[in-house]
Amino acid sequence: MTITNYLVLAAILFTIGAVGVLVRRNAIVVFMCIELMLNSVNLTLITFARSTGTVEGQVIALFVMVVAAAEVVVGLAIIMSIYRTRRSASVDDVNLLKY
Amino acid sequence: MGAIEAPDLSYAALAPLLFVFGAACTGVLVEAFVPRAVRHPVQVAIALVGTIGALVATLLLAGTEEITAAGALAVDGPALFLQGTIAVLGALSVLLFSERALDPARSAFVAAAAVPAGSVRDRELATSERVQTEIYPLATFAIGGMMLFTAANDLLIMFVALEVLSLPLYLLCGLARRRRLLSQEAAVKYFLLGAFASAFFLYGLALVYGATGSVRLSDVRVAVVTEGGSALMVLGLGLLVVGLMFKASVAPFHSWTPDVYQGAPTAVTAFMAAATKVAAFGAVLRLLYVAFGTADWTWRPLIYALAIVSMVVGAVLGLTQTDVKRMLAYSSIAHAGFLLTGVIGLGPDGTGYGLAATMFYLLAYGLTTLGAFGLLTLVRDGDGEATHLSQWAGLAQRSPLVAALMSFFLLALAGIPLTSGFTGKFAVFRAAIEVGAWPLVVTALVASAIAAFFYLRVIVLMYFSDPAPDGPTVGVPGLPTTIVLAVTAAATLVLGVLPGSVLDLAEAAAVFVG
Amino acid sequence: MPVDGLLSVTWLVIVLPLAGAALLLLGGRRTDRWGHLLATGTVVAAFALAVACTVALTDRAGRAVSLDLFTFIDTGSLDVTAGLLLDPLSAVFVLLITGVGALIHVYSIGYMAHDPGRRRFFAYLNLFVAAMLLLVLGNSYVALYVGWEGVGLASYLLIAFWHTRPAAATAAKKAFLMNRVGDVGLALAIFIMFAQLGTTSYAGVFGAVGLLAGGTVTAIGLLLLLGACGKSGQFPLQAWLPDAMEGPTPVSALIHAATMVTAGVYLIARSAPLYDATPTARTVVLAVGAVTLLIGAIAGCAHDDIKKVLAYSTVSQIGYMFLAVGLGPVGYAAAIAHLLAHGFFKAGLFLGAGSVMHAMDDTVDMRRFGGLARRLPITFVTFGLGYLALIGFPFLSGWWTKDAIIEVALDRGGWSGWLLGGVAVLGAGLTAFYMTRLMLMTFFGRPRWEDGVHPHEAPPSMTAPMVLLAVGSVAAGFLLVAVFPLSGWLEPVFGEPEEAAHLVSPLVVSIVVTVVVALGALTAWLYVGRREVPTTAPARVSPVVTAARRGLYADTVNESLVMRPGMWLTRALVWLDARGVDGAVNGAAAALGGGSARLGRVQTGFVRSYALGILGGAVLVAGALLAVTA
Amino acid sequence: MSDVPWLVLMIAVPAVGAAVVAALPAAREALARQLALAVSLLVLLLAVLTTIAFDPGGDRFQLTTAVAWIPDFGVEFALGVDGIALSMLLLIGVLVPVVVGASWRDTPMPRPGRPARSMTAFWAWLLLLESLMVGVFAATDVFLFYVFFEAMLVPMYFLIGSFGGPNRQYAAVKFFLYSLLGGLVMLASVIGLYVVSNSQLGEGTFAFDALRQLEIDPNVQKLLFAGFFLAFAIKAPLVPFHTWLPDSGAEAPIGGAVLLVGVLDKVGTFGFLRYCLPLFPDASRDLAPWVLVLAVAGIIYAALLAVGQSDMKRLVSYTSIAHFGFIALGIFAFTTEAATGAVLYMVNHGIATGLLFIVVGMVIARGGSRQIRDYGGLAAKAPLLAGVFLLAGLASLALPGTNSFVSEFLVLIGAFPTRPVFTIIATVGIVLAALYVLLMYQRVMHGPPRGVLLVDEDDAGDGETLRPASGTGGATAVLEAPARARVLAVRDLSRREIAVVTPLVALILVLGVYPQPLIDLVSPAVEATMTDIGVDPGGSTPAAPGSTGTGGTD
Repeated sequence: MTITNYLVLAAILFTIGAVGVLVRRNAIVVFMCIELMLNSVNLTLITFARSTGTVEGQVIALFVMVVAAAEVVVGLAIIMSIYRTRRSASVDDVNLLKY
Repeated sequence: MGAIEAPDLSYAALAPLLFVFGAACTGVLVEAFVPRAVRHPVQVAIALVGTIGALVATLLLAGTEEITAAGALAVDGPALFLQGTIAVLGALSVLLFSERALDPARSAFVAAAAVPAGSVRDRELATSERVQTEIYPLATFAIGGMMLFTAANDLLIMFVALEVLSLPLYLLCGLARRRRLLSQEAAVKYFLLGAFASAFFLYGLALVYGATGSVRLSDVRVAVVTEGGSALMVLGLGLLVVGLMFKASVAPFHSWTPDVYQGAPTAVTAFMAAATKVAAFGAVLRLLYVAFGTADWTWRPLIYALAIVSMVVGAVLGLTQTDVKRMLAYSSIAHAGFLLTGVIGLGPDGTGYGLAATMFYLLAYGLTTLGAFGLLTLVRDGDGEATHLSQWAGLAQRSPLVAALMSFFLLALAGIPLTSGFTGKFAVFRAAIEVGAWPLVVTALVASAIAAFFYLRVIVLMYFSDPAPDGPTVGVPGLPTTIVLAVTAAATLVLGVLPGSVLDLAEAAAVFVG
Repeated sequence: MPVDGLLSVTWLVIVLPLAGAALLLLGGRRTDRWGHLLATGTVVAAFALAVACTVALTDRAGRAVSLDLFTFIDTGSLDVTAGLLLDPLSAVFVLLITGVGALIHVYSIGYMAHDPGRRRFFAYLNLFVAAMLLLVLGNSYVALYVGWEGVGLASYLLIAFWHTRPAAATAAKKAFLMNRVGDVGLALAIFIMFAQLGTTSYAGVFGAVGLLAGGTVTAIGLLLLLGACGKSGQFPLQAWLPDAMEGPTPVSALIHAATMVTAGVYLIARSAPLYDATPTARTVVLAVGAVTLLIGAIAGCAHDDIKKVLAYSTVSQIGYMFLAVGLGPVGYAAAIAHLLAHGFFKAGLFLGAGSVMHAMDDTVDMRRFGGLARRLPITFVTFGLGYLALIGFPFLSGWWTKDAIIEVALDRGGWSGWLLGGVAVLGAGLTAFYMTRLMLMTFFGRPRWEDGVHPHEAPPSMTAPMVLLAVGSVAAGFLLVAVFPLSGWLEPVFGEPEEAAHLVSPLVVSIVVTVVVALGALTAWLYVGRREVPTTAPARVSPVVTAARRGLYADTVNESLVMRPGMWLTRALVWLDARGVDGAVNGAAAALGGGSARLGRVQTGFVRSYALGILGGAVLVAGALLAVTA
Repeated sequence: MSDVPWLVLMIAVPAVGAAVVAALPAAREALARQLALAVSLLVLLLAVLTTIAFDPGGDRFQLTTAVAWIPDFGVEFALGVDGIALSMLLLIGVLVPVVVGASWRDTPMPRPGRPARSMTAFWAWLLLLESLMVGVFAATDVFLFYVFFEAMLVPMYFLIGSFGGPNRQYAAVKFFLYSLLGGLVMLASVIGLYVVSNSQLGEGTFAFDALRQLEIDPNVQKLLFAGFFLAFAIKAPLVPFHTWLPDSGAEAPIGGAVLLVGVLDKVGTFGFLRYCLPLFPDASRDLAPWVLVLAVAGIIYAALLAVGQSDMKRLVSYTSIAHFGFIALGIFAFTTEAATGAVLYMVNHGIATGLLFIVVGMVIARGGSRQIRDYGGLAAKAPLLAGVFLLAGLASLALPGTNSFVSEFLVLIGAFPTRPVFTIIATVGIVLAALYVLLMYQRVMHGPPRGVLLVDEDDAGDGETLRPASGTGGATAVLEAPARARVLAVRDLSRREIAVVTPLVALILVLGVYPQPLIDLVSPAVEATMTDIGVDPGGSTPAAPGSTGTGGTD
């Protein structure tokens, strides 16, 4: 398997994530799609680390995971608070602010 | 097995960062151990010490040019200048946060964010004197992230800094005491879109890494010179730019700006509008000038286009806004466009006036917009700030001073001479024309003429129309807000009338290392 | 040649009446009591001074003094000096203006005795005299232009003197505007002189006429003529003069009969060196004179308003003068002579008319007069003499001067000579007709007065000037032609009058003319003298009469060709400016606003659409960059 | 004497005055206006002293002051005047006190159910405006000029916006945005100029004298010229950039209108002469025909529009547009005579139209309406008012003997040799000028009494009802006519009003009879400008072969 396959796979995953953000309503799911995008990037990084024969890629991947984890904490907190108020996690319900 | 040598850290050069992050961590500890009664003053004190200390440090460091932390951080002119700017804006924002005289409940921030909005508990908390103090460490972390952002000499650090500055902001946006639904909505939107955008940034990082085998800006430059811009790298650059432009709220990545600016607590909006822009543009400048400065053919057309789109969108959409906060949000989009005009002004091989001009503009705009938003917190009605335009009618008769101050800030934003706004515009336009981008400048000027209309509309309302009988009241600000307004107004005036010294400073600082 | 003694203060002639005017206008009510006396005094003094200066002028080589007073405008290569030129020509006019002016001032003392605005009236009158003097005394075309517009202003003020009457106000405006049209011509002529010769002074221009291309001179000549037509109520700008009769009668006498309206003649006579160089322009002058002569005479025949008749008569008489000056050197002297004679008898006639109106409670409709000879003996006699002088009764001034013009016209020879001569003779006949008609309707026949009118002779202050003018009307022609030939006096200006070989002997001419005049008078008698004059103008009349009554449709033409289109154009432009130009501005603003509102709809408030926007932007950016690199 | 910084004083004094007046409590209106009068008179004195200190034969720019301001941009706070600028300073010095006098009794337009507002702010803005106007003419640094140019908008904006007529908001915003747009486009050119100087002289500068030395590529010149031109064409309004003026002129309080049309708009024509011609000679020469088309079109077009106006203040504004056409014609005809005429025109128009506006304001103050149709027959009751009205009108139709004649005559006779066709068309304009002036005069002053000033016999007697409009906004309020009425209740000029108009009347007549001193003051500067664009400053040479003319000798 050449590295291209991995890159393409990662790209596909990234796209799936991005599209997911666009099509899914539930905030949690949207957020998960974003996580998917991040992880596809991780895959890309690992692949490049391999191809370029450097370690940064892998290190960065670790960083990304940590950051992602932090993001989860903050994100879920926010989503929870609004869910409590509105009894709904649909991102389409939050559009008081517009135009 | 050779011994692992620890990376050299020149603590002196990192002093500003250390101050702020130190303050932030201390803040967290304070939350844990200091009794609630005294937390507020303590937290404010710590935050101020951190930011002001950072400011002092940057001033002392002026002139240093070194790469440290194993090349991950560059402490150079631009970094220090922008860090100083952020420190100033941060300190002022902290002061705005700490205002306790205006809101009857003595704080603009929700007492307990976890309590569902509108619930019984929420209602009783809303009127209670209990105040939120986590905001200070959060804000301090954000400030630290921003300062790190401008000094990041390495895409990874840039990413980390991006997150460090974003995450606290997401939270801060949701902490308004009044109109909590809007506030929470702002937080959700900002968070989801911010995370989305940072994913793009990250993917761009990955691609650049793949193309050059490194995320160090200097290495990237070398690679660009040797291999020229490969498709992979250019794609990476593009995605990096997208991530940064999102933070800088440049159209077409601006869509979150109006909503978030309107929903967030005004003090936080002020902080975001002023400081975040500085940080984001700091990163943009460093990325484009240091990493891709030798391959400007790749990004110049892109930035050119983005500048025009941003200016036009900001100016035109601002015309029909009826909410002052939202209007200022669009104005900030337009200003992002003007700033990009300065970014264009990078001359051949690193010369050119663009860097200095943009940095000056950032300082000037940051202070002015901070003042403008700060002023919004004074005009209030039954439930919090009165930000609808109609409520501002005839304000000049209610409170001449506020009206005059607001007019002054608006004229500065419109770029009328003798205000900092004009000096800044002049600087960036000059930079752009020097590299022959006069069509861009003409567009910018027309855009600012259009934008002038909605600034003017507020002035017309305040002065030339009659106040509504049940109009808002103008609160008497406490010391903190007063200081903020005084400082920002004075700065706006001084930078307009006698900008010489600051311009010198910017020009002296306008050299990147690495 | 140094100017010393009396002549060096010639400027006083102008300054005296001007000072009078200023004093009366600024002095306000304080001067109400004695203002009119002061005004009259200044003019009389000016007359005395003028006489003295003229006398001093006679024993002076070249009979001319040019007096540079101060630098008016000096920039670049343009240097206009405010200066005066007193030479035989201007001297003659100065005497006429101050002389007749003085008499009419005296007359007005009585005429305006009961008018609340008497002070204002005298101030304007003085202002006019000053401006008119400047017009004739200036030594450059610019100075002339200044006076030219000055008299225009004075005329405006005086026509509109009774400004609460809409008719008066309108007439004044009309007069000023039609004059302005002429002024454009005059101004352009001056511009050409400067552009071509770099000077506007008489000396400079006349000295360099030779350098000008033929076309240029013709252009100048025609433009000057346009100016002259405006001022002198000549075709095609004659329509304002009859309306100008809305002004007080002394004004009609002084400005619209004796002096101002003859300024055109002065201008052309003064510009003789130019016209000598352009036969074309001169021919046009001839034509204008001939046409106007007839228009005036014809229109005069049909009007019942005594002042309007006299006004048309003035138009026609000035036509004679234009005809004369149009004939060139041979005609100049004749023209000036007729001008002076006309100044006397026409002023006399107007004053007479004024006296009649004074007696008839300001009625001007001759159909309501009749049989006044017995009630107003002095007026009748003086008026009669003026009348005889005008129609050219043998050995009265009109006879001398008008016959001279007719002779010169005939002497031109060729078909044009016969034509012009014929026109002139015909004009004489018509003049006799309408003047006789006027005399008969006014002084003879059965009284047709409105009830409650008790005619009474005017006070001496009014009759005295009339008498003097009557004397002038009788004697002037004889003196000017036979005793002190004017041609001789004017020689320094117009050069040696060559002794024309008469094609038709003067005797024959005057016999023919006299016969024609007699016929005209007889016809008039047949019409109005023999039978009863209806007190209202008959409605059913021949088209000719209708045309004549309407001044040969001059107003109609002006209105349909200029006024109405102008008004339409104005309305159209106002609309265009509001809707078009300003509309574009406001439209652009509105478009921006609309676009803003529409664009704002994109900001739907849905996170996912925002995300779409970001993704789209990212794709665009990536695509663009790839395009750049690839 | 010339080492005193006169110009700095002329800027500082009114600025300080403005600050002091602004600091006064709203209640102290009387004190405020007395202060305003005192300060403006002091400025007049300064202007006179400046003129005495100025030596017409001396250097081009005199009484210069130069202090480094923003060294990074090479900006200097550089002041200095040539004859042209000085004449404008004199005009300012004369007009402002007159305006103060004319606005003495003005009050802000009353708003239903609200207490009358204080005029203190009006006086403060007025003084600030004066200071900035002085600055804009005295600046010899293009950047400084630009700063004043834009800053000037603010006080005028507030003068119109808070003290104007019923439609003041629209007018104020339109005025501000229109001028701002022009100014911003000019800013592009200003920066461009700076960049050029930077590349040619090594270091960027805005000093007028330095910039004049630049050798700019013709195409670049055209671009830069366009930027400046647009700004000035909007300021001085040339058709078709004029539509803001009628609105502003009509809605502004009389005082504001006088300064707006009398001085502010002159910045445009001044700019043509001071900046467009010397800095971009080639572009000026190439584009002159197009400018002249605008100018001459404006003369006719605006005059016809003036004829069609029913609102006196709009009418006067349109006449000004026509006059600006004459000024532009004089400037772009490129002869010394015409340019001198144009400069004189700038001064004379300020005086004549200023007077016209003031008199119209006095009429409006009596009748409370701007509509011509609401008046009639005033001359019978108010002869002085009518007389001054007529004189102002005659001055604006350039009747010989009034100051305007000299300037209009110079413009036309000077433009004729180089631009005969344009001049001929322009000359037709003088007929239209007579038409619009006399139409307005006849309708307002002549004819039988009618209109809003007719009141019933019995209440005509006492003084106060004689001024139905007393206490209506800057003489701009609209008042509906009393129903049945019989006698004309109008007062002739009061002492104050006489004092206000007298200086202008005197100037009109004096400058009309003896303009040479003014000409001597400005012609050196004009000749210098002509030299800049490569025209023989000696004036046009006679066209007729062999004609020597009489240039300056006879």
